[in-house]
Amino acid sequence: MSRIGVFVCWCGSNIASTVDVEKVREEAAKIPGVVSAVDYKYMCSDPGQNSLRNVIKEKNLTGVVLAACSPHMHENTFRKAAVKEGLNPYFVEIANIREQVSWVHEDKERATAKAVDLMKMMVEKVKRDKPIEDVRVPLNKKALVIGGGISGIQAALDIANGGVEVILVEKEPSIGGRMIQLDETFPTLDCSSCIMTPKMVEVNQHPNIKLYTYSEIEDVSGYIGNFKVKIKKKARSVVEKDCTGCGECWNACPMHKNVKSEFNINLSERTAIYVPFPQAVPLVPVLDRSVCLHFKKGGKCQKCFDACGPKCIDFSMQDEIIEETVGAIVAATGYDLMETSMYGEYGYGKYKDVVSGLQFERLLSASGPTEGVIKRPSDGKTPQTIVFVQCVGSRDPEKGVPYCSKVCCMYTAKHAKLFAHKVHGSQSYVFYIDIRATSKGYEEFVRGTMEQDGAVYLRGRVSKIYEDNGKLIVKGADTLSGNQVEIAADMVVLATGVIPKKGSDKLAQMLGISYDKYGFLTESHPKLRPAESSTAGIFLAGMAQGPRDIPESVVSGSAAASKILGLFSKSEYEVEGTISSVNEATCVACFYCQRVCAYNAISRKEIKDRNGNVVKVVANVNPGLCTGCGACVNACFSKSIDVKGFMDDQIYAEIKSLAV
Amino acid sequence: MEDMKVEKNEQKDGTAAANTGSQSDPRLIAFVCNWCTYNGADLAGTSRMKYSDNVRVIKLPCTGRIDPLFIVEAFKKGAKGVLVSGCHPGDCHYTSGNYHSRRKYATFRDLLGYLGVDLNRVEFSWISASEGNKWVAVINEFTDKIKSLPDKTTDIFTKK
Amino acid sequence: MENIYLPKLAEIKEIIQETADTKTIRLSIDGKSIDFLPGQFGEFSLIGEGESTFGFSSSPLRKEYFEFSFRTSGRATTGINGLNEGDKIAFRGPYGNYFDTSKMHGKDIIFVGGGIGMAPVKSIMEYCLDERDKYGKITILYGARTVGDLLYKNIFDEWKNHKDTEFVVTVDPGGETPDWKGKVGFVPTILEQLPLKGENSIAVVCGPPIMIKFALKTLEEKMGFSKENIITTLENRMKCGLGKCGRCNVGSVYVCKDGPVFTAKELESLPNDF
Amino acid sequence: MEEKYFEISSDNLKKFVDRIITDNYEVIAPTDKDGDTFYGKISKFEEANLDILLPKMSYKEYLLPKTETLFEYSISGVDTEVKDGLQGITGANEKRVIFGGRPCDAGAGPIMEKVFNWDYKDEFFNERFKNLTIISIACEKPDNYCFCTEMQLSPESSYGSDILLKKSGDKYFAIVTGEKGLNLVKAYSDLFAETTKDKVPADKDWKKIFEIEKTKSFLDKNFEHNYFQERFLSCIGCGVCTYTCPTCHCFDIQDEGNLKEGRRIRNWDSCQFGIFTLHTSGHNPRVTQGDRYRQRLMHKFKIYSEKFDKYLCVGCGRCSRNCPEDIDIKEVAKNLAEMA
Amino acid sequence: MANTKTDEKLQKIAKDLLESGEVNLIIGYTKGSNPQRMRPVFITKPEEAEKLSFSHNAVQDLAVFLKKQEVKKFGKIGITVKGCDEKAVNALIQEYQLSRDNIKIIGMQCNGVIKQNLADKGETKVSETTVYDKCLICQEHTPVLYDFLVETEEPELSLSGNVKPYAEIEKLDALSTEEKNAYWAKEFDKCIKCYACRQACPLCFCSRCIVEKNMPQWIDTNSEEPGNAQWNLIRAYHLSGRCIGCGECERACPVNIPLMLINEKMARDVYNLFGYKSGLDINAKPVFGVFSESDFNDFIK
Repeated sequence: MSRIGVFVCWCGSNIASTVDVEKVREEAAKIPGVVSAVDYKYMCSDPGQNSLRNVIKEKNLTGVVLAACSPHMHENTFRKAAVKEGLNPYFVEIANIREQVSWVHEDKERATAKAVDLMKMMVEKVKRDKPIEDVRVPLNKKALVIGGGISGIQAALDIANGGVEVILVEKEPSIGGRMIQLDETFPTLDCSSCIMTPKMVEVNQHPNIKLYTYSEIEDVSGYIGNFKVKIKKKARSVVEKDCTGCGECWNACPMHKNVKSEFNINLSERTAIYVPFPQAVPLVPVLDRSVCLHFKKGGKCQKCFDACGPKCIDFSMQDEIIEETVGAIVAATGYDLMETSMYGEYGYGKYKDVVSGLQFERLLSASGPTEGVIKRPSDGKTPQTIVFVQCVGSRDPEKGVPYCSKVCCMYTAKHAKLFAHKVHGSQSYVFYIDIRATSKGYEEFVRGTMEQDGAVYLRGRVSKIYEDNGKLIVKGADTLSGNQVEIAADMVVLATGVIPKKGSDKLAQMLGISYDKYGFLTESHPKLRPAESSTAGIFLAGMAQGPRDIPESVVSGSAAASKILGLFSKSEYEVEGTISSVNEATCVACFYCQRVCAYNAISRKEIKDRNGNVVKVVANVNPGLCTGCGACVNACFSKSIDVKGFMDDQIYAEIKSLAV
Repeated sequence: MEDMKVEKNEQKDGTAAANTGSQSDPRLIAFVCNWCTYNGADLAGTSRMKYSDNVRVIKLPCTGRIDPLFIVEAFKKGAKGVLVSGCHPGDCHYTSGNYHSRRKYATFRDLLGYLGVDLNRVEFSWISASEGNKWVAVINEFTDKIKSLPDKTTDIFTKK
Repeated sequence: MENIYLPKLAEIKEIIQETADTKTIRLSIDGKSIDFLPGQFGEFSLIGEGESTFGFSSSPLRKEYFEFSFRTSGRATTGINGLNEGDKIAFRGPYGNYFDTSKMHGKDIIFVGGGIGMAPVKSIMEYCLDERDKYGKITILYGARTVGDLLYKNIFDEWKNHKDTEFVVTVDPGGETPDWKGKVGFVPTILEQLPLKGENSIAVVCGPPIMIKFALKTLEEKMGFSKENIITTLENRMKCGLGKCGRCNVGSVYVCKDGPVFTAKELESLPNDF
Repeated sequence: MEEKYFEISSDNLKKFVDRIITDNYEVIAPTDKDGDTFYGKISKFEEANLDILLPKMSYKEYLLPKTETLFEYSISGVDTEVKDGLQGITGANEKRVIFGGRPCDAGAGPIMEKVFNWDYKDEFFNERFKNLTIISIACEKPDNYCFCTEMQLSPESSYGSDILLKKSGDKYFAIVTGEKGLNLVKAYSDLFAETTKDKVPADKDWKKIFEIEKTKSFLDKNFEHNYFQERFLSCIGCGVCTYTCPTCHCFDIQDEGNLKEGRRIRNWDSCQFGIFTLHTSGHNPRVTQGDRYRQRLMHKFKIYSEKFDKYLCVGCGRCSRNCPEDIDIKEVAKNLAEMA
Repeated sequence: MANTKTDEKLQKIAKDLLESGEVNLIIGYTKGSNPQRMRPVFITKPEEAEKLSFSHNAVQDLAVFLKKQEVKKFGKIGITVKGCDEKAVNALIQEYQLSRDNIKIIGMQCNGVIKQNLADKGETKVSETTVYDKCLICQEHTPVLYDFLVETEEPELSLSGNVKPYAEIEKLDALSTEEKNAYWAKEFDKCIKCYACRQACPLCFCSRCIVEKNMPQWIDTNSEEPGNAQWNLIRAYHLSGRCIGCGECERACPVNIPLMLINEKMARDVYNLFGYKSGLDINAKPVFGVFSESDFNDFIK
C-alpha cells in the first residue's frame, strides 16, 4: 500500500515567492496514496530534516516526495535522513521546484501549476519505486598488471608498496619495456638505464610482486573484485629458479651471428639462447626455439646444456597455464613504432643509413650495438651530417595517422643534441611541421638544441631521399624561406609515429574494454576518469592509452595504482543499486542489450532444468559492472530488462500524471 | 449496494486553468539526461534565467535510456511537443548512450514523419551542463514554434 | 437495460499483509458484506488499472465484511496493492457456482490448501467452522513452498481451537526455517500420512495445478475417497466472469459459470486443458 | 411469424437500396476497397458488390465492435465517477441494414445471440442485434472453401436473415422471416410484390462432403490425438481465422486512460494467442499452437453444440481462405470425420 | 500435378538429409488446398520427402517456423527457402535466435511468387504485374547463403521497368504532413489488432510481445484510431533495420493494410542513414547494436 508523504519546501522565499507552496501542499493532500502533506521553510535544515523523519515514523510512510531544490543539491541529504528512519533511500524522490520552477518562471499561478505537476509526477514515480539495495561485491585484493614497461612497473610498485599483492605479466623475456631501450631522456639527459634498472630490480625483489616474464594473458573472465585470469607462461627452456645468469650458455651457443636482436632493432645479432640486454630482469636467458639448432636439427646440438653449470637448460619444458584470481587489472600494454613502408620515398629498409628514432636510440646507447659510439649501419663510419625527419606517419591522415605522436619533437631534439655532443663539428638538420614542446623544460631544451648545439630546423616536409655516391640526398621544402632544399647527409633518422602495441586490441577484447579506431585503449571518461577503462576494475596506464612521455606514463601508472589501492581500501566494492535487471520469463536472448552495453555488464546465462539440461538462455546483468545507464532497456524489444530507479512503469506513470 | 455516482463533477482540478495544454498554451514534455541537460536546466535556474513555463521535465539517467516510445506516450497523453535532450556526442557520462540512441531517434523520427506526425512537434538537442542559456533558448524557441503551429492535432496518437 | 460489466464500489475496511507479496483485503458495502456463497468469486479492480479475478476467502456467515486474498503480480494487482484502508475498490460479482454445504452435513471433511490456493478453501472452511456442529470431524491441511509463503498465519490458532478439528500445516522440503514447528513435506505426502478414510468424508482441495493433481490421486487411490466426494476449485484465467468472453472455456464448461467448483468426477469428464 | 414471400425486380432492388439510404438507413454492404471486398457503409446501390461470394471479413463488428466502451470513468482525488457505456451506445442505430451478405454470415447472428444471453444478458450485443436488419442473398456458386451445408445451413438458408433474396433471372424472390423484415418490405411496398411459397424456386440439393456429427464424435473421443500437434505445426497463431470468423466472439477487457479519466473497454481477442489462457503463475494450459487450434475446433464443433445445441461455425470458409499458411478447416473437419 | 525436376532435386536433398540423420525435420512446401496454393509441410521421415514441392505459389516465408518452440524441439532442421526468406534465416542467426550449425539451408532459386489474391483468382503466370513488389526489387533470386541450391526451371522474371515497385512510397513521401496523416489514419482505422502481421513475421520472435506487456501499457489495447496507430508504429519501429522484406505481414493482414510501404520505406531510410541492409551477412552486427560517431546528426540541435 502506498503511504506517501509530500514535503513542500519554501526555501525561504526562494521558492515561496514564486510558487504558492500551500497550494502545492493542498494539491498533494488530494492525491490517492498521499497520507501526509506538509510545507516547511527550509526542509534541508536540521529541523526540516527532523520533521521529515518524524512524519516518516509517525505515518509509517512508504515513500517520500520533496518538492524542493534540484535533486543534485539535496537528494543525498534527504535520502540519508530517510534511511535513519528505516526507509529505503531510493524511496525518496525530489520534485525540482526551485531551479526548474521558482527561479526560472515569474507568473505565480502558472509556476504553481507547474510545481504541482512536478510534485504529482514524483508521487506517481515514488508509488512505483521498488526497494533498491546497493550492490556489494567482494574483492580479491590482488592486482594484475599487464605490461612491464615504465608505467606498468610504476603501477606495480605503487600497488605493492601499498601492501597489495601484484602479479606483473610481461610478454618479453625481460621487463623494462621501451624505456630501457632509450639512451638518455629529455629534457634532463639522465641516462634511461640508470633510472630504470633500479626500478626493474625493485620489482624483481619486491615481496608483494609476482613477476611473470615471457608470459601472455590467455583469458580473462569475471568482473571487478573477481577476475579469473589465465596466464600462459611460455616455455623458456631454462629453469628460472636455478639460473644464475652467468652467461655460459649464450657464450656457448653456435648461433651467435645469425639472429637479429629485437632489443637492438635489428642493428645487432643475438644467439638462440639469449638475454635481450645485459641488465635484463630477470637475468635469465630464453631459448628461442624457432632458431635453436637443437630444435631445428633433431636434438643434436646441446652446447648450452653442456655449458650450463647448474644444469638448468630444459629442452622438454612446456608452456604452462597459470590461473590467478585478482580484484583489479591494469592494462599497460605500451606501444610500437609505426611501419614506414608507406613512405617508400624515404627509403627506409632500402638504405641502411635511414634509421628509425628508436634505432638511433640504440646507436646512441652505451649498451647498444656500437657501445654508444655513433656509427652508421652501412659502413660503421661516424656520420658528420644527419637529417632528422619529424612527423613520419604522425599528423598525416593520408598515409599515416591523424594524431600527433607527442614525443617525436622532443626525442628528435634530444637526438640532435646528443649527436652534437658526441660528434664534434657535426651538423644536424631537422625537418619539422610544428615544434610541440609543452612540458616543463621542454621548450628550453629544444631551443638549446637549435641555439647551442646548432641544429638547423627546417619547417617543411621531406619529399624524397635517395643515395648518391655514399651520401643520402634529402630533398625537401623549407616552407619558411619558400626554398627547395637538398641536403647531402650521412644518415637520416625518421621520427616515426607511435601506434598501440600489436595485439593490444585482442587483449582489450579479452578484457572487455573499449579501444578507439587506432587501437588505443579508451578511458571511461577522457577528463574525469582518465585512469579507468569503461569496465569497472580495469585501469589503464602508459602509452596503451595514447602517446605520452615518460613522466606522464609514470603518473598514469601511479594513478592506476592509487585507484586500485583506493578500491582495495574497503572490504567490498559498493555499487549503487540503480542497476538493470532482466525479466528472465520473457527474455528471448537476442542480446541487443549486450551489444549496446558500454560496460560489458551483460552476459549469457543458461537456465537449466532439474536434470541439468539447458532450457533457456537469457541475458544476465553483472551487478558489479552495471552503471545503470539504461541503454540496454532502450535496446530491448520485448522490454525484458529494466533499470531500477528509472523503470519503464515509473516513467510512464510520470507521463500519465502529466496528461492534459 | 452503493452504485457509482454517474454525474460528472465539473470542478475537478483547481489548477487546470494554469496550463491548459491547448495549442495556444501547449504542454511540452522534455526527456532529459541526468548529467548534461538536467544540469544545464539547473544552471539556467541558478543563473535566474527566465523561460517558458510550458515544459515539464522528466529526468532519466542517460540519453541511452530515453526510449523513442516515450515520445509516443507523451503525445498520447496530450503533449503538444516533445523534446529529447542529452549530452553532446562524445560527452556521454556513460560513454556511448547518446550515440546508440541517436541512431534510434534518426530512424524513429523518419518513421513518425512518414506516418504523418508533424515533426515540428518533436525536437532533439544536445545540451551540456554548462549550456543553461542553450536550454533556455531551446525551450523558448520550441514553445514558440509549437504555439505557431495550426490549431489542430495532426498526429495519429490522439483520438479525434 | 442493465450493463452487466458495470462494477460497484466497496470500501476497504482492513488490509492484512499476509506474506511479502500477498495481502488479504476486507471489504464492505454500507458496512455490510454482500450475499455470496463459498467458492464463488468476483472481479476486483482499481478502476483504470484493469480487473482481476479472485475467489472470496471469507465465510459468508461473517456479515460485516467479505474478503479476498491476492498476490501482487500484474498491473491490476499492483494497483490494488497501492490502496489504503478507507479507499474504494470496484467490484463485480459474486459469480460462479459454489460449494454445496448441504451435501457435507454430517460428514467428515478434509480441507487441503496449497499456497494462495488456500484462499477459496478458507471461505468454505470457515463457513463450516462457523456452523461447526453440522459436520463431523474436520481436518485442515495447509501447505506452502516456504514458511514465508504461508498466508493466514495470524488466524491459525483460531482454526486450531475449534473442537474436533485438526489443523496440519506443512512446508515443502527446504522451505522450513530453524524455528519451524510444523511439518516438512509436500502436501500430497503429508496428506497420505493423515489418519483419514474415504467413507462418509468429503475432501475440498485447492492449490497449484501440480499439487491438485497429486492430492487428488492420493485421496482417490490411497485414501479411498470417491471422485464425487473430492471437490476442488479451478483457477482459470478469466475476464468477464459471465460466461461470454471464452477465456475460461474448458471442455464443455465455462469455468466462470459452470465452475469454478468441480468434483473430481466432473473434472474427469473435462479434457486436460486447465 | 411464418415466412412471407415477395418478388422484387433487379431495378426495384436498386431503387429499394437507394431509397432506404435516402431515408437515412445506414446500409452496410460488400464493397470494394484495397483490391478486396469488405463490408462497409455504402452511399448508393452501385457501391455494393453483389457478385462477390463473400467479403474478406465478416460483418461481426456490427454486432460486436472490435473495441467497445463498457463504461467511462473520471477520477478526482479519491472519488471515481462512472458513465455507463450502454447509454449512448454507438452503432445501435435503429435504421441499420446489412445488405448483400450471404446466408452463412446471417446464420452467425442467432448463434452468437445464444452466448450473449444464455445466462447474463449482454445488452451491448442485444441492442445492436435488435436494431439490425439483415438482408442476405442466397448463394448460387459456393466455392471450395464453403461448407455451410455441412454446418446445418445451406447456400439458400434463410436462417438468421430478416430477408433472404434469391435471384431468379432478372428478379429476386424475397423470403421474409419475421417482423423486422416485413416492416421494411411494407414501408417500401411499391417495390415489392407479394407472392406465395410455391412460386419460389425450390432449394437445390446441396451435397455434403462430410458429416459434422462425425467430426464431433471424433473430437468427443480424441482430445490427446497426435493429429492436432502434427497438423497444426504449420499454424503460426496469427488469429486471422478467429478475427475474420463471423461467430468467434472471444473478447478481452481492459482499462485505458490517465490518472484523471479513462474507460473500460472490451476488445476482440483470440484463443490462438498464447497469452489468452496464460495464468498469472506462468502456467499455461495450452502451450502449443496445436493445443490452441484444437481448442478452436473443440469450441466450434463440440463444446458449443453441447451447451447451445448449435455449432459455433457457419461454414463460410473465411478462416481457410484467409489463412496465411493454408490451413483449410473444411479439410480438417473432413479429416476428423473420416478418422472418427 | 507431376513432379517437376525442381521438386525431384528438392526431394532428393531432403531425403538424403533425413536419411543421414543430418536433420530431424525438413520444413518445406507442399501442394495446398487448391492448385494455386502451396502450404508449409513438416517432413520427419525420408519416405515423406516426396511431398515436397516448390513453385511460384510458394508464397510463405518458412523461416517464421524457426521461432516456434514446437519446431525448435526438433533440433537440427532443414529448411526450404527462397532468397527473401533466406535473409530471415540470416537475420535470426545475427540475432542469436538460431545457430548456423543447427540449420541446413536448402536454397531455392526463385524468380518471383505470384500474389496470392491473384493466384486464387486463377493467375498462373509469373510476370511483373502478377508477382509481389518484393520480387521486383529482389537482389537475391539466388539465396545469399545456402547448403544446397536447387535451381529453378521457372522462366526468368522480365522487367519492363513500367511497373514501379513500391511506387506509393515516393508518392507518400511527397505528401504534406496532414495528407500523410490522413492516409495512414484511414489505413490504421481498418486494423483489427489481430497481430497477424506479428505472427507472420519471422523476426517478431519475442516470446512476450511488447503489446502483451502492460506494466507499463506500452500500446493501448483498443482497436480504434489511437491504439491501432500505436501498434502499427511500434511494430514498424521494432522492425526498422531488421525487416528483410519478405512481406509476410502484409500478406497475412486480413484487412489489407499496406504494411510493406512502411517496412520498405524504413529499410530504405536505414540504408540511407547507416548503409545497412538486414539479413545479408550472418556475421554483420545489427544496425541498432552498433553506432558510429559520425552518424547522422543534422536533426539534433
